Amino acid sequence: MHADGEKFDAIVVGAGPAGTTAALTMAKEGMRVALLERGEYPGAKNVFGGVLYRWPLEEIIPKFWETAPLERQIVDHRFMVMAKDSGLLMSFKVDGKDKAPYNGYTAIRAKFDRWYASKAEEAGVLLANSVAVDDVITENGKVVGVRAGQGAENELYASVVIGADGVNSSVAVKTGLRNPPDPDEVAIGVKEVVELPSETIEARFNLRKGEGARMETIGCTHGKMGGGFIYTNSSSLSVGVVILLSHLMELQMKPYTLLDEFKSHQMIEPLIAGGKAKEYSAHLIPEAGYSRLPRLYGDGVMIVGDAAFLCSYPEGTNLAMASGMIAGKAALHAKKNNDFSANSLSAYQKMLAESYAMKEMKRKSSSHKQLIQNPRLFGVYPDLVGELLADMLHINGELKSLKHKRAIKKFRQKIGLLRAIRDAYSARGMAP
Amino acid sequence: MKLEERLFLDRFNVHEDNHLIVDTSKCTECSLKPCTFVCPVDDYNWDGGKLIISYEGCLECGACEVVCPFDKIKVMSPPAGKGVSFRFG
Amino acid sequence: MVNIIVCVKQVPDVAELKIDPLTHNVVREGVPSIVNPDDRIGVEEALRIKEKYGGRITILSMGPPQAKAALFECLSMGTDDAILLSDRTFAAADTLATAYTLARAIKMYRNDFDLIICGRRAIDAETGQTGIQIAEQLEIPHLTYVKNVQVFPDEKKVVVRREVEGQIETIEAPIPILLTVMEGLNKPRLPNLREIIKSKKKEIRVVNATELGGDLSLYGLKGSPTWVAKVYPPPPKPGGTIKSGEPKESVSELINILAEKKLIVKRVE
Amino acid sequence: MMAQVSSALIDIQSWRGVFVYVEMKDGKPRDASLELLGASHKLKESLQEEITAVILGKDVAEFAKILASYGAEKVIVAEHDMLGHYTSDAYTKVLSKIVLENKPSVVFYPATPNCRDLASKMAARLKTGLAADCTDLKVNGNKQLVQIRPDFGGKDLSEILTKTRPQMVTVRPGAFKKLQPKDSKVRVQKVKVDLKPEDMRVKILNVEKAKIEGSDDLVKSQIVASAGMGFGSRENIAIFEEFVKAIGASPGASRPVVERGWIARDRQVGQSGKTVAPKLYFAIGISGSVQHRVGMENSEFIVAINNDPNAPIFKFCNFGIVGDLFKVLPLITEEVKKIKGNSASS
Repeated sequence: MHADGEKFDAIVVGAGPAGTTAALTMAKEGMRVALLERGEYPGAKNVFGGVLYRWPLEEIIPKFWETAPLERQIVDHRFMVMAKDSGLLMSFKVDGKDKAPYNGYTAIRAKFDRWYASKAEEAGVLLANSVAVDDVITENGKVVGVRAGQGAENELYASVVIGADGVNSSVAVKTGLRNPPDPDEVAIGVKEVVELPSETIEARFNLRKGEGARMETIGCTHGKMGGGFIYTNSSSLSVGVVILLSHLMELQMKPYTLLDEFKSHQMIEPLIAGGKAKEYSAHLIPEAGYSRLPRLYGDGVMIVGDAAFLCSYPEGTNLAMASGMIAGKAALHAKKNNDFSANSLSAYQKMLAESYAMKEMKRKSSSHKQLIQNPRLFGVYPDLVGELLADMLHINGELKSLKHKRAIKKFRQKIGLLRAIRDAYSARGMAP
Repeated sequence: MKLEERLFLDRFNVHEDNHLIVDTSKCTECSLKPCTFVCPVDDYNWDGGKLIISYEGCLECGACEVVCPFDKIKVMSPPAGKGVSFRFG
Repeated sequence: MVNIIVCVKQVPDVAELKIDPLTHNVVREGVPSIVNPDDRIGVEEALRIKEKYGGRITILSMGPPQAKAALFECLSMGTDDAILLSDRTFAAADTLATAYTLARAIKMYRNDFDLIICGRRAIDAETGQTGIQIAEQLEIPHLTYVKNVQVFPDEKKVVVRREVEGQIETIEAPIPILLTVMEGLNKPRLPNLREIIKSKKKEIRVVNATELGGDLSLYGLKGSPTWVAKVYPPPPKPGGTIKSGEPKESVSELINILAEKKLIVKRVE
Repeated sequence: MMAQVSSALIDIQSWRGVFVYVEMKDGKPRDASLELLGASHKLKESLQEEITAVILGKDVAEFAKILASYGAEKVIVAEHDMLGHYTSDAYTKVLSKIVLENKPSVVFYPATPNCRDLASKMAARLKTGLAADCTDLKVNGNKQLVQIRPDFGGKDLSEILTKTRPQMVTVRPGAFKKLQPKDSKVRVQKVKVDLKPEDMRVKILNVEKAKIEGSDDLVKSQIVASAGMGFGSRENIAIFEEFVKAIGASPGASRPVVERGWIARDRQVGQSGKTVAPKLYFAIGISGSVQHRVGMENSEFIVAINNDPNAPIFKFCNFGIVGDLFKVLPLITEEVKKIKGNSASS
């Protein structure tokens, strides 16, 4: 079958955080691993708007913060409720200590992923860029390799294939582990990287040198599920908007129109003013949640990270890395027993279920469905908050006590107390 | 900012073959035509009863494939590292 | 058997270079590096010749250690080995010093070559001189602007079609020879997965100035008869004439300008 | 391998005079060479050196007079049957001998394909510097030639100095103007050419006119005209085609036009399409987005027609007409046909 083709212990498809972690975990213990990346370099096809947490990367590369290309340590967590012409900003500052390690960092994917993959190479992983895997090779129902184009010269064989090929994963779909996503299972994020001097960023976000802020916003998606974000990098801001695809279809709007609206809002515009756009990107984000997680393994195959829909706001990267690490461990175990059957690899899903990452995901997304179906959270509440506060803060000779009464009345009309309590409960999944 | 200015920010190593595989046989039956508005770079345009597809500025997000009500869009990976390359990402 | 050396250069992707609007300087930071496009055509042509007649293809380059990436890319297309001449002493070389360095390496490490293939020009400096000057250093003939190559290994000759200003010359030349190739000769292949994996195990031989030996004063800036005294942004183009009145008048003014500039001339039948 | 000559060994003072290499094209000295005689005169004030035209070929002595009329103070003629068609071997052998005997401080070549070939080989043989494709020339206080050339496709200019002699330069055609020709006395020196068949290592078997294939004409043409979305529909492209035919341009198009299938994909000009730099470029109904701009901004003369006065194309064109292209373009077509003697309208 593959006389002249070389056989690896494992092929990992995709050199993002999940794939590189899996490859690194296996190679460290002596497995022969090929890591295939479709971009020109790891990170070339990736888009990030989030925080890279210390856990679990620290477990894989101790003291990674000393060498990894990181942007800013996150000390300021901001949450904003936005209405058309008002905004309420909450800022919580913590962890502003003087010394590393910090709990979380911003990172630029193209730099970080490249560095991370180079660590895997140092551990003996064979990294091949510019390889677009579009299919798996199966024999008697067992996955034995991958295909990256036509002909035998584009086939590669291994005992196990780990699909870390992102939300549009071919490995997951071609092995039948899951279907391509439905519009209510993925959100689209559109993002701009806006360049600003680091001092300007620090001044505008009330930060000390090197410190960073993250800001999440609701109320900028026309009442649909989604939100806006800003993450501070060293000398740029990642500014973007995310919206559930099925909701974008209902709005019949272009995603970049939402981004334009967000950027021109009075709460955002001064933060990015004078900045120079450096990049425009878009990506899908799994929003299927815990209840719709696919089976994560089969005969000779496992799927990790976004490919497995393992993503849960705002922890995408650490969930990806955790799944990669655990899949890697399952593969090591399988290698030891020389058994790469589904039964053997099921250890991956079991171990993952016991992990912090998965338990967190379960907690957050149990309310996912309610969130999707609740238009109030992303539209009515933000608008109401804006309206009430505006009324309250507008001094026009009217007594505050009258305003209070009117506010309560409005709140009752528009939402009602019971519903508000229920909404608050369902929104707990939004809590970071 | 205009879309074309946005696209100019990105690095594209355009492959000569279209990686957006679209079967347009159902387009006339499709009333919503979600591909024409969810695409973040306007790669799909309905023009005089015909779907015009460009692929040079594709950000490879895959939204078009997900939203097509008739499952007639397949986004392939441009081969050999071609297509978009994010320098920030 | 045909032994081929392909000289390649790692260049910034010129299409990605942007001008800083304040300083008007070219911004090189963050610009990706690529294999010079004409050189890639040279690699493809070498592979096609090897597929027909067998032999060995060596990729030769001079550049910083990062240029290894370009050499790996050439190896993943299916070439056999690669040599990178890398040393601070080689830096800031003009075409003559570059040609001297490459020619010396060829003499030292691959003197059994039949063909040397170079791209017509690199997209960064666009001089198109280095290949020719390597041939002169090695005292072998060269042909530029090559659009088609036929090799006759047994007769130790090549028949080459060379395209210059709308003319095609068919030329017979002896082996060994240096050819500079250009767009239109072939379409470079995409590396396949198996060759990519194989290339990862091939060694790139990195040679420094001491190892290459010879007179160190002939390398790099020291060995270069030319030097760049100054680099600056081009002056802004003067604004053009914009006409918004009666179309007839605008058109006749345009026609006058074009006729004056001899951009439209009376056709001679 | 020949050893390099260290620059310190060159006695710069002993190299005097400006040589202009004259390339033959279509049986006469090429304009680009005459332009270099013009350039030499411009530099004469600061250089104070004699201007010599050097012409190689089969029967070329008769052109000495013409060269004199365009500014050559002396003409060196080398005639030989084996110089009938350009080959690096024969031309380098003859020219390097002439240069070494006369020791000029400067040798100019037009930056045409064969001259770039010849100049590169000459520089390697004489172990001297060569600045390629210069667009401007100056002389500094030390009477050194300052050779100005574009880098990175024109995004930068650099000034090159040469330590060795002669200072060799290829100069882009069109960078300088020819002088007004006037009858002048000239010294003609005929050199004896010593060429043997074994000097020619390559053998020219055949020379023919190249066929232009596919959209090759686009990058080679002197005139390119591109259509943009301003045409509004496929049907309206007809008036574009008529214009293109009349003026003898290669047709190009902006990306959206190509996407809509109005004009073939291989005719797209700009990023992800072709890069052109003709003498004359028409952007018709094209707004001038950055993507289009990178594909044509190095054209020598850019004409833009657009109904939107704020279109970016008007910021970098040489001649812009703000107006309805359906009115403007047929007028241009008509005028062009008049000039060209109606021959294109049949």
